[in-house]
Amino acid sequence: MKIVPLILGILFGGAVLSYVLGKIHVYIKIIVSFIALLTSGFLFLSQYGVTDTFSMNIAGFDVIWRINPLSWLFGIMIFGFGLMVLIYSTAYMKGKERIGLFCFSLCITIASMVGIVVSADLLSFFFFWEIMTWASFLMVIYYRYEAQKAGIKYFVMSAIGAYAMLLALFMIQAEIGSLSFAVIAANWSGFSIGFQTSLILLFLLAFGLKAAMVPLHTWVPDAYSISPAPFSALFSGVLSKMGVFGIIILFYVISGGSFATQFVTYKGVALPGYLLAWVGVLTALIATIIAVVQDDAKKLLAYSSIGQLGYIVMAIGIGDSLGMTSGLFLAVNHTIFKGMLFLAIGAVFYRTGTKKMSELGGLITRMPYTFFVVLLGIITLAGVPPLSGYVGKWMLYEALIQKKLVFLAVATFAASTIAFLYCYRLIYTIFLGQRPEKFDTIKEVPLAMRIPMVLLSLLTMYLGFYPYHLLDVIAFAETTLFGIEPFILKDTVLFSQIGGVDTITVMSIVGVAFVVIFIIFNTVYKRSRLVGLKDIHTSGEVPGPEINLHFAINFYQPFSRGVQGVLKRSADRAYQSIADGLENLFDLMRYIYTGNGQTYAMYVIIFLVFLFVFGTILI
Amino acid sequence: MVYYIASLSLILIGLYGVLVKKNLIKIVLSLSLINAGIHILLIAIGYIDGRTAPIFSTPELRPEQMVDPVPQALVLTAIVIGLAITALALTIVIRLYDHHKTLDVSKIRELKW
Amino acid sequence: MMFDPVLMIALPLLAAFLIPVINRFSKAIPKYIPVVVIGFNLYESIMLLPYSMVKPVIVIIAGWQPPLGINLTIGPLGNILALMISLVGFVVAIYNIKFVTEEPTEKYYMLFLLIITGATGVVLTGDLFNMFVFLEITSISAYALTAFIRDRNGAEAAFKYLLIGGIASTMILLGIAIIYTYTGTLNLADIAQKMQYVDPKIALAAMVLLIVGFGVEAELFPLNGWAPDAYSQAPTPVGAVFGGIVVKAGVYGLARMIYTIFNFEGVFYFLMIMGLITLLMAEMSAMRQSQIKRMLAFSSIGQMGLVFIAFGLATQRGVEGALFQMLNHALLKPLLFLSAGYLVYYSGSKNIEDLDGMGRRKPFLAFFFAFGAFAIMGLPPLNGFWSKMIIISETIRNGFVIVAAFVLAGSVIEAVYYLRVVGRLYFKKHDDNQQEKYVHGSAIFAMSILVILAIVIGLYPDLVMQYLKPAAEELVNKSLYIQSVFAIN
Amino acid sequence: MDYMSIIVIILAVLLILAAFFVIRSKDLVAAVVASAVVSLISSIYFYILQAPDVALTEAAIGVALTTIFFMITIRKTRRDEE
Amino acid sequence: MRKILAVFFIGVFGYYMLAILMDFPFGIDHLNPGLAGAYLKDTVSKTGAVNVVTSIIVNYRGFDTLGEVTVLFLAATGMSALLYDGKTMNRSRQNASVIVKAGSRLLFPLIIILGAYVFIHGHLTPGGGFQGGAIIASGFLLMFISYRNYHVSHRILSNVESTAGSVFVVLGLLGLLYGATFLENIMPLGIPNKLFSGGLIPLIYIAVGFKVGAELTALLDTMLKTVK
Repeated sequence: MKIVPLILGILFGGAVLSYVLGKIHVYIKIIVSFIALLTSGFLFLSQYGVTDTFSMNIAGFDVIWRINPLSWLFGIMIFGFGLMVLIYSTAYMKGKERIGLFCFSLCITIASMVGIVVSADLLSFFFFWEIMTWASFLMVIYYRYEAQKAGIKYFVMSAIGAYAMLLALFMIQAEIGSLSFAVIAANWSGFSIGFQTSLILLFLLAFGLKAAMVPLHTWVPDAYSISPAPFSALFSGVLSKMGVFGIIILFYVISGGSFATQFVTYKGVALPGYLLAWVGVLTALIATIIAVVQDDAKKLLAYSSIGQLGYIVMAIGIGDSLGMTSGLFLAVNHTIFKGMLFLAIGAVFYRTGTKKMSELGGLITRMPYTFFVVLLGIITLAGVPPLSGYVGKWMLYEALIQKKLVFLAVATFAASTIAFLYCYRLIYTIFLGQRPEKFDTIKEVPLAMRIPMVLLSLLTMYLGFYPYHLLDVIAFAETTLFGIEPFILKDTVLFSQIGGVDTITVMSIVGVAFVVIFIIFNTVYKRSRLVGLKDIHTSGEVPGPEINLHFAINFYQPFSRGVQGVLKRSADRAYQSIADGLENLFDLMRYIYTGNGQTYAMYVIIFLVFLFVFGTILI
Repeated sequence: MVYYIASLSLILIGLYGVLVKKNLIKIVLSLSLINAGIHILLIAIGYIDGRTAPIFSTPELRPEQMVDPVPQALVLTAIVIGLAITALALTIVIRLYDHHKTLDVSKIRELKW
Repeated sequence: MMFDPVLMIALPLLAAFLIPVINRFSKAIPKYIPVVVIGFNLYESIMLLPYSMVKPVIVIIAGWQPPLGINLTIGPLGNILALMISLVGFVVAIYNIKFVTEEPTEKYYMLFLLIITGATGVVLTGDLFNMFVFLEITSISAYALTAFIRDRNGAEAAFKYLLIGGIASTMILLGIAIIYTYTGTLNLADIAQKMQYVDPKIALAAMVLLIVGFGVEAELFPLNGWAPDAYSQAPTPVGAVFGGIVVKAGVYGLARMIYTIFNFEGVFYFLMIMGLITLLMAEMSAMRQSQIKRMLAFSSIGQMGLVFIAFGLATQRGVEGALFQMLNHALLKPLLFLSAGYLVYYSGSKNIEDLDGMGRRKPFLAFFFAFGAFAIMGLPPLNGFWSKMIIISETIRNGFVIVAAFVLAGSVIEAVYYLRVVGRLYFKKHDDNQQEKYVHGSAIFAMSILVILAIVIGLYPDLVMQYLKPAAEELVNKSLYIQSVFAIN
Repeated sequence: MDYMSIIVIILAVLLILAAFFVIRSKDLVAAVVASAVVSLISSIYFYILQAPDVALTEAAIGVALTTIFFMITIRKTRRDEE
Repeated sequence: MRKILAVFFIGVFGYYMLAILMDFPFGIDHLNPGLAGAYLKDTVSKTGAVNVVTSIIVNYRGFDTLGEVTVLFLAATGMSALLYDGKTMNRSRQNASVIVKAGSRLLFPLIIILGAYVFIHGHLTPGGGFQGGAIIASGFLLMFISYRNYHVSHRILSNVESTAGSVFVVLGLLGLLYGATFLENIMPLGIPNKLFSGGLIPLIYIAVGFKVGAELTALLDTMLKTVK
């Protein structure tokens, strides 16, 4: 028995089995899902460095599955995070309706993502890609009534992306007669530049959609915010990484890394990569700005995800050893901290029933665990020491500086800085400040929800102090797959061409400083006074019942005013108007069916004569 | 040759009726005109100058003296099929008239677009 | 155990003839007769598969060798289509048992049996005129069934159908006349053999007439004006039969003419272009339909457009894809129609707007509909995926990237309008003040068969691909077909 | 030009005229009668063309039955063409 | 507008058809490559029928005829289904004059006998099941016209229809039973030009005659009886 089909079989079979058996009792469902996930996860884990290729012919297409170091890296991300989400949802979804559907689509999504990473040919890649799309679609529409618009938007955009990929992959097949990555990589440099460009564009349309590249990101905020919290975490944590994975596949696997020789290069970066990097940084900038003005916590996190994915995409676009390493590291990192944040916000929602930050506040005393998780999450997000975000950011800046990509570096820096704003907004409006009275009695979330959050927090700390295991795996993937010179590691010191950093030292110093300051603030300077919600200054305005003057309303008002111009031109609205226009155009077409039988008969005769005439001309 | 022209004229006149006449019964009549035209055409195709009908009514008749029997068989079948279509069409016309109180085809277009 | 394949036509005819007599004794028995008889057809066509795959089964009728008498030529293609037809017929027959209450029911069952017999005859026969006769059986019963619910719109739809169908049948007859004139034979293989000596100008005329004639049943673009009306006004199971059976017979006729009888290279390009236009027009028209069955009709036309595109490729794999798509369509469109039938029945309205909240009130039906919609969109791991893959890959392989791009654009449109309906079913709130009506077990059973088959084929497409290969070969390699018919001489 | 072909030509003219009449006539009954004439002439044609079987069929079905069907239909609907 | 379009396209169509027909001279012998020669040569010796058209219809292309009968059956079924109203209607017409009544009384048996003669002698003389059936139906038509309340039991008609149709199929199946093919002749051919010749042909034609007669009568009756 080959190991890869076994893993996929367990996963998909487990999903179906849990759905079917789950009809008996809800626990059976959860247990079956756990068993499936754990067994296949351990099987997967054991495949590090093993290349076990499985191939078969199905409906005349060759299908190849294998696990290589890159897929191992992504697979472990999927399994680990999937497990966390599953644990979390046992508590989160308890007593909710349609748990069967939830569990099923969660498992199918995880399984299909594993399928994507183990695929070594484009057809099975596409196959699992589509399964992932519909499985996640089922999740987006979980809250049926509100979710219709978001769901359809997600599905249709995904379909457009997927069909673009389909077109590209069959164009490749028509050219070289195979869909296997290896064969494509061997033949890629033989393609003409125009052909390559069209392939890249088509693939980027597909992957960019999932990786939420501007301007393909419009489905993200709606879909992320409307799906159940565990699934939002999965969406942002790993599902979006599939887009990143696809971009890596496109840029470094199926193209055989030949862009540098095929295209013009700028400062050592091939043109497609350079453009991709700009798209990435623009994504980061725009999304970050929009994130700042969001009031819905999940939407904020969604935009923040878009922004973070922008960095990752940029890093991959730059794509030498530092860039790739930082990209992959940031990807893992993003999975962890965005997972933490989504789960934590989900926990808040679980207890308070609202995602609106303006309705929350002062939860720090009621939900301390959650507060700490969010705190660690935003620290990682901001990329400041002592947590793992710092390492990724450091490598990213190093890569930019080393390539002397000044503008990119400046833009990245700007985006990172603006990101502080929404980080602060997130933690402040929810956990600090005054607490509305109705939340005075809420409790911390159940254990099953705390465990994954805490585990992820511990992981981000660990990676911050000691990123070398992860970097080893990344380096292994890079050397075996892309033939990129691995990034230099010496003991606990990271080296680039312009400098190095000893993570343990940096992290320890900053960590100790953090703890010290924390203690000082909580003991020596504890002079703050709790203020009631109603006890606020209204600056001359008479507070009426219609004006809710909670501090979190118009939180960054000056900033919002400043970026209003940007926000007005939404890509979403542009798509909507294009879609409406097209629909009206299509609607005209059906007027050909006039309803008069004689007209139809006339069509028949016209068609007949047309055939006669053209046939005679052609003979 | 006359037969060809006659049958073709029937077909074309019938087609004109189907495409232009608004009355439902006229349309059905036109359809049966087309059919009649095709039947004449088929029989004319099977005809061979100076030969007799394909019936060996007397033993002296030789196969070489007979016209092609196959088109005749086909036309027989086709006539019956034509009758069936006509009958059904007329039934539907009666039904349509019951509901719409008109025989104008251009006024019976509730199903459209 | 295999019986003489001619029973696949003779038995249903006998049963149809006997139904009025049986009806005198018991009103209940006629409902089950189609199930039994078509079940026999299903059995027989499955049993035939191993034989026909090796070498076409030639069934002599009345003891005369092929060019002389009529014979059934059951090649892989005919057998697969017969299997498809009897499968759909069987499922719909089961569905009928409880669903059809419109008097006179025994007449309904007679017409239903005959429509299936006619289609089976079209795909099995090896004689051009016989094909015409069976096509007429199919279409005349289709006209009658369209108007079976004797309401305003049913009669209107039936008249339109009859008008266009009548013109089509005269065109076929004219084409047969021309073919007989110049080849002196009516056997398909014999015609195919002799056609090469015929002046291309005349062959073209015959082909054009036959394309138009079969194109009407096959829903080729400008000839498909009847389809939306007939689909939407006929009783629901009949809509399923139109999509699953009648159209297939038309497409078979068209393919047989183009591939086997005539040899014009250009017609394949033409077919592809017409297929593309058919697809796009249908998908665009389906976009804003307000009636669910009408929307499904346009979707059916669109699927046929895809089939035409694949047939237009004229390659082995392209034809395989076309046949696979036909098979999938034959499974899924009935599923959609049958579930839509009950949805319409429960909501009491044909409009999509009135289906709000059916997902909660009728979970099974809504599931079946959603399943069919997703499968027909081509989502893996369901069966629609593979046929779409094959067709698109083959289209691009032959250099028609633009065509493939348009097909995919059409698919996006398809996804949009199907999702709208599914969205209505699941996402809209509806006050549950209607009294609950029971969904009949037989209907659920019938639809489950289709769902299971769709999943099985989706997971293991080679199950059918192995049979589609020789079937496609039969079309692409016409000398094979001709030889096999005359080999018994 | 023998005797027969003159008859044939005259019949052809009649046939076409009758067909025109079918199309042009405002009175449906007259149109149906004209169509019966078409059938009758084609039946004669069949006889001339050595197809007695077909002639008999056309006479019985085309001339008699089809006409009756049309007549009944006209009775049940309306006689004039709107 | 519609007229101009129609005339234009029909004109082009007619031109093409005429061009094709011009290639095929009228009345020449073209039997050699086709089936017709074979049919003419072998019919008498192999089927026992002297009317080649009948032998083609019933024997060589008997399957077509089965289909044809089915089509007629379908038309009858379809019509009665479409005109079904749940209740039987009486024909609301005046009686015809006495002369017509007497005449039709007189003619009716003769017409029936003529019809029977035509279908029984289908293999010998022109005519056959369809013609005979149509003649019988016209006999009934005469009665319908003359007598206001002339009643033919629908039950009997449909029983005849069903039985005759089944007999056709069963006669075909007999061939299978005897180890031959469907619709194959399993009876002695007899001496050509005698009534009892042609094997199954007369039997099938009798069945067809009954069936067509019953069907057409039923068609007429249904149409006459419907509302209005």
